[in-house]
Amino acid sequence: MSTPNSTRLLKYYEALNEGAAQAMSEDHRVFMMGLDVDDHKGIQGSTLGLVEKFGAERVFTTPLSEDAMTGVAIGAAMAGQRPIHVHIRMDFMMLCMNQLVNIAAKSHYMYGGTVQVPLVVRTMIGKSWGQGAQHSQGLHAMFAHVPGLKVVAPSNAHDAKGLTIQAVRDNNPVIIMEHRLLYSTESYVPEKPYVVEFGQSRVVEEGSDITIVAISNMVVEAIRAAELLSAQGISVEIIDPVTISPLDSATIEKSVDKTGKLLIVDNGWLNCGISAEISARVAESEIITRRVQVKRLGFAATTCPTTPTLENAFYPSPKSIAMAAMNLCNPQSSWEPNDAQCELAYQKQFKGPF
Amino acid sequence: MSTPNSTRLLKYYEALNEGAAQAMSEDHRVFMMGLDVDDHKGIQGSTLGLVEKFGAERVFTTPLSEDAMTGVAIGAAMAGQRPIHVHIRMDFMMLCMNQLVNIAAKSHYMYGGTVQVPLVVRTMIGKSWGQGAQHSQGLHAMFAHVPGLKVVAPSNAHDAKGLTIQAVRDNNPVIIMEHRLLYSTESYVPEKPYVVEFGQSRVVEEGSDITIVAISNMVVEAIRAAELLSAQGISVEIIDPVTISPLDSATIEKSVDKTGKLLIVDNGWLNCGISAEISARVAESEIITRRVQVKRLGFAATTCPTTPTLENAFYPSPKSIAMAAMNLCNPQSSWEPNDAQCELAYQKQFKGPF
Amino acid sequence: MNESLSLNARLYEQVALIRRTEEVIAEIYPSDKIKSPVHLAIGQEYICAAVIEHLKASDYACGTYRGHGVYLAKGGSLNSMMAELYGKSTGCAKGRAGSMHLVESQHGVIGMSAVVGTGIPVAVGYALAIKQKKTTDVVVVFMGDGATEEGCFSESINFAALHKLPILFVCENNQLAIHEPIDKRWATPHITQRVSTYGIPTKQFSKPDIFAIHEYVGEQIKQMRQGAGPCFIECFTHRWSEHVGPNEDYDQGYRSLEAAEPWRKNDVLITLGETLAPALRDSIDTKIETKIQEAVNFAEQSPFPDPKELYDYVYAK
Amino acid sequence: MNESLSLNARLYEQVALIRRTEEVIAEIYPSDKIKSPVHLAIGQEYICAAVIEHLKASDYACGTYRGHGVYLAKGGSLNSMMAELYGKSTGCAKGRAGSMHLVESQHGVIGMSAVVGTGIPVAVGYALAIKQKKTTDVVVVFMGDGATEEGCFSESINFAALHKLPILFVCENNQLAIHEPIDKRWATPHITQRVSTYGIPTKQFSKPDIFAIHEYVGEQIKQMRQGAGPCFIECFTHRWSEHVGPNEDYDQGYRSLEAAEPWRKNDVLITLGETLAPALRDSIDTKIETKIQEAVNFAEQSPFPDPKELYDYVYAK
Ligand SMILES: Cc1ncc(C[n+]2csc(CCOP(=O)(O)OP(=O)(O)O)c2C)c(N)n1
Ligand SMILES: Cc1ncc(C[n+]2csc(CCOP(=O)(O)OP(=O)(O)O)c2C)c(N)n1
Ligand SMILES: [Mg+2]
Ligand SMILES: [Mg+2]
Repeated sequence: MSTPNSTRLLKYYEALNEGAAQAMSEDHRVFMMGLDVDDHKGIQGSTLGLVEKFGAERVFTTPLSEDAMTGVAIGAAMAGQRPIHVHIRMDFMMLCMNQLVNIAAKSHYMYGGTVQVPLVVRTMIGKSWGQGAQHSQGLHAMFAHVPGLKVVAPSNAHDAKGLTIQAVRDNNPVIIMEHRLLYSTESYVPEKPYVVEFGQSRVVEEGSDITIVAISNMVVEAIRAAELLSAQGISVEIIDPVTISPLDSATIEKSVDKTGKLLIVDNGWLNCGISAEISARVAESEIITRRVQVKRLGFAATTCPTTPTLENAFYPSPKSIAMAAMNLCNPQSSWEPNDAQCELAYQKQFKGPF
Repeated sequence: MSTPNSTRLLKYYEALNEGAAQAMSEDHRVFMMGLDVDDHKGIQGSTLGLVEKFGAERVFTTPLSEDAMTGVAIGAAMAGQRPIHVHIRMDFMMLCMNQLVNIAAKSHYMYGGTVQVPLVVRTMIGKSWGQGAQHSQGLHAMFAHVPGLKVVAPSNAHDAKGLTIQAVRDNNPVIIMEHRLLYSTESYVPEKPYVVEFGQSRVVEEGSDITIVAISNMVVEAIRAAELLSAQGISVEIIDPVTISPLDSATIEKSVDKTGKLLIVDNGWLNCGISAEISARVAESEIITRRVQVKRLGFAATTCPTTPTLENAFYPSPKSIAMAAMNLCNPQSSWEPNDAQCELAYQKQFKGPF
Repeated sequence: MNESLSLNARLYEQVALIRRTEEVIAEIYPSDKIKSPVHLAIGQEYICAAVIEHLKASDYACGTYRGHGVYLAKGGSLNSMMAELYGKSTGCAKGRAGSMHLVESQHGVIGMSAVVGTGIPVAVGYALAIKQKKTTDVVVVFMGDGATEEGCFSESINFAALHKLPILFVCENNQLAIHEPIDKRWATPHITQRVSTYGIPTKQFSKPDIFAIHEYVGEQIKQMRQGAGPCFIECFTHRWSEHVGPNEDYDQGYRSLEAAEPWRKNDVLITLGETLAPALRDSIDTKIETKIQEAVNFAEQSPFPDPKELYDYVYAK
Repeated sequence: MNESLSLNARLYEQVALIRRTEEVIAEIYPSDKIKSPVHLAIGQEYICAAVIEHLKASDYACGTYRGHGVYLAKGGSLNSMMAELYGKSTGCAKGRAGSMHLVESQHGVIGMSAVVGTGIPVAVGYALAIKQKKTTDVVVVFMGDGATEEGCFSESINFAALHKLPILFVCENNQLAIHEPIDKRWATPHITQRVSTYGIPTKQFSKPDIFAIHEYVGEQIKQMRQGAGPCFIECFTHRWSEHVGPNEDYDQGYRSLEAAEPWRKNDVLITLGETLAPALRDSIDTKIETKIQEAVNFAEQSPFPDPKELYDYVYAK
């Protein structure tokens, strides 16, 4: 992230928590609702202590009624409050699509600018330990498809806090897509409230041979892949879009104009995904002057299986990322990183199952 | 369509109707459910007479309960029946996302191949006469994003019938995306049951200067645009993917390898849409050997407004398609077709509001 | 709403305004000047008139795509509504909404939705905001019988009852969803009894008795302002027009004029009008005609939005 | 299920098999060999045992992510289930499902879902298919108290009642959704009363009385097979384990062991076991231990799926 002037290391879930707490402190209209936000686990720690701090009027669980509760949050937002609605898995948001797509996204426009929906939806992608088909989906593309919604995907603790605060201040519905495997990762996080602006892609690492655009926790995997590639003499530029929608593609296009090679690594399916969108923007770019080679990686075009042998093949990994990048840079190469080098970041940190 | 050996002209809604009737005649497990399928309007004629023919056990309306009714259709399909579930607008399918995405799409895989979901979902896109924000959406990209679902989009009466029959015979959940403005269009439709195979893009018109891929009713608009362009000496190849997912991109890639120019015209939003996917496939193509220029058209990145002046600007039209194509072929040209030439096909045929 | 009038006159004025407005809409409709699907509530206006008579300006009301009456009763500008139907830039949503998504935030008209049932939880959200802000405002949300079949109806009632939110749910039961009769959709007709199991006051009105509704709702809203929590009423009623469009459709075979007769004979516009002195009634009628004519003129003379405005309001600043 | 045994013995055998299987799962769990979130139903087994005892092989049952008991009671293979938990290719879903999505079509075990409530309408769909096929089969669908808050619950009950479908809805009310107590989620505790407004038979069981449940359900299912339509029962119960995972969690502060005592003291496994002759009981117990050990061995020795199989079963042929 952009040289944060802090020496305090915070975990991702702590940063989410601090962001919400500060947003609630600075604006009494902010409240938080969602299944289990007030229990002793506090959404893996990310909401822990908030009910004690702000009271049960401002931090409360809900019935298992995702559809209506989304409507309630939207209505409260229209009436001037600033709700944060929390879902422990993105998969469950399929129950909220009607309210999000047909009401939240459209109200400001459909009502001629007379209504605003300052709603924040926090949602988490699950992975590993057999979470399987219905606890693993990264469905950001569906939301990015719809004008009126904003979608952000913090890949580190610094962004987790800054995007939370920005989302609460924004006057539009914003979906924050978090990742379970990032919850225990640490970065430098300033103590004071700050925002990470929407619509600005970040160059995470500069490089000259190939551009890798990575989404959510794939940023972490891409960084590991870049290490492997660097040992092979390949210089990788890594870009984290941060905001999935509205997307800042200019930063990506500039990088691709330099490297001529683009690997997009998504934390979701490829078909009609954000990886397709990025590729399409590059194809239509007015910035890029050279011919570009493009390749996409993401979830396999299957449902997510639970068993580890299949699950490993389902996800992009530092190994598959590095090999795909190598293939773009040097199609003749038969290089394959060895398995010890490829151990995934999360394998050290995450102990499942939820 | 592929030279149908029939001299019988049928309207799109009649072809949908005949396809369903024949599918129901040939297999007693097929039944149809959905709001208003049995009333005197019969989903704009497309289900008229079916309840008389097959009885109220096999053709029935439902409560306004899209979520559960989708689950019911899925369960019946798993139990060996072959339901056709009808929605009068695609927008309302946002209420069905959980069942479609988390159950229908995943069951065959998640249950290790032991369960099948031979479900057909018919759904219509609305347009014009103030249908507005919530009666106009083409949300096929969301469904195409999810492995396990199939999505088809008949652009003419011939395909409407053949895809319906194929969808019923297919052992997977299939979403048929129809278009209100196509309902009164006619084509040659054989009387006997026949199928239009999934996963085969169709070259609607051959040409050499530019490839236009068009979705759903945009095929009609593209044909009109091609007429305008032909008068300017530009030869257009028009491709109708027919199946949105799984997409046959090879046919598109071959065409693009010939023309070097690709205009994709969708009946939906661009961001993470099928137009992005097609562009991305072209970028990663192993067939295409030359550098390609690509441009996308689709819904404006706004909510659909009701008032005609804004609505006209919201949709691609023969005029905007022709001008975008001209711009790809000849960036210097300032050609603009005159308005009389550009009258939309549907403006002659469709009398709103629903 | 003219406060110096008697209750009867005030209610009459409201019912008549809505009725006449919709009749004029139906008259204009064949001209294609109104390029918006219109769902008329002719015959049903007495419900929103009775209920909303109890609301203050700072209270909220939410209707459906059949929402002209709710909009007008809550104080929405007739000019802005008519212009909206015409797709003009002076419309309440600047031409982006049409008849199905009326809104007027200054008068507490919550934006309406054309996706059945979706307005219900949104209205509950307004009630939640009221509770959080600790004011004594209330919300009324109207819905059809069909809307109660949507899962979000049950979810919304439960949440509102659980949190004792200041909201009145009004089910306008015209026994039809488009052309589908209620017995093809409801397992039993016991909705009011069902809702009462959530521990909230409920009442069913099987006749078009505007005063009974008015009285009951008045008492309930008073208690609601003091924190009593939600309430639900079901009003049987009859839709005179086709589901969407300007005409009647008793000739279409899905319902009979005979079955409609008891309702049409007891038209509240007439029964209520008969309680007024003819002179008063005439003066109200005249005022209404003028007002509607002004609105039509306003709509006709207003400009269409400039196509360049297409991208306005996608995101709030 | 051994038909030559007495009812008490048959029910005991079922409860004991489920209990011991889950206890063994809990024992193995810390080894990380089971790479799947497990939701144990220890203490609740008597409900599915009592209900499913009435089902034929061609009938259907649908559980939830907490579905080991439903799967086993309906006749699902223990070997296949254990292998599925281990992620092995011999699992009931070939390693693609884990504990949360058990299925066994040959024995009428409808695929279970980890998205709360979604199994309810799917099960109703099976019942619709039965009605269309005109057989006398029935469906039983189990759900937690939390699931009844989802809109699809109300929608499903209405549709099943409307079409008189052969389905029994069983609400296992353990008063908890994860850690959230029911009074933070339900406006009132009157669910059984509410469901009866759909015009179907309902009954609430507030005690762990396996015979009362068994008897009532038997009568209802008999009538259901003759076209009587759906039925709903609510069984109060208690979850001994944490929501997900192998441990108990009374020390976590969100609930107390004291409140649990009445339930744990009246553990059906014990009260039912006491009605059996000790020798019979021992022989059942021994058989169960052998069966479970065999299943564990089977799971351990089975191979993992080959990564190449990843793309199998995306689409049915
Ligand atoms: C979710 C959804 N499903 C279906 C429709 C199509 N539709 C529009 S109005 C309507 C009937 C609604 O009936 P009811 O709620 O009783 O209201 P009424 O029209 O009788 O006032 C239907 C099914 C819709 N707009 N939204
Ligand atoms: C739609 C949905 N929302 C939330 C969750 C997270 N979740 C998993 S289990 C559970 C509690 C369900 O409670 P209940 O239905 O009473 O069943 P129990 O676990 O008590 O058996 C929740 C909220 C989910 N899986 N699906
Ligand atoms: Mg109605
Ligand atoms: Mg429970």
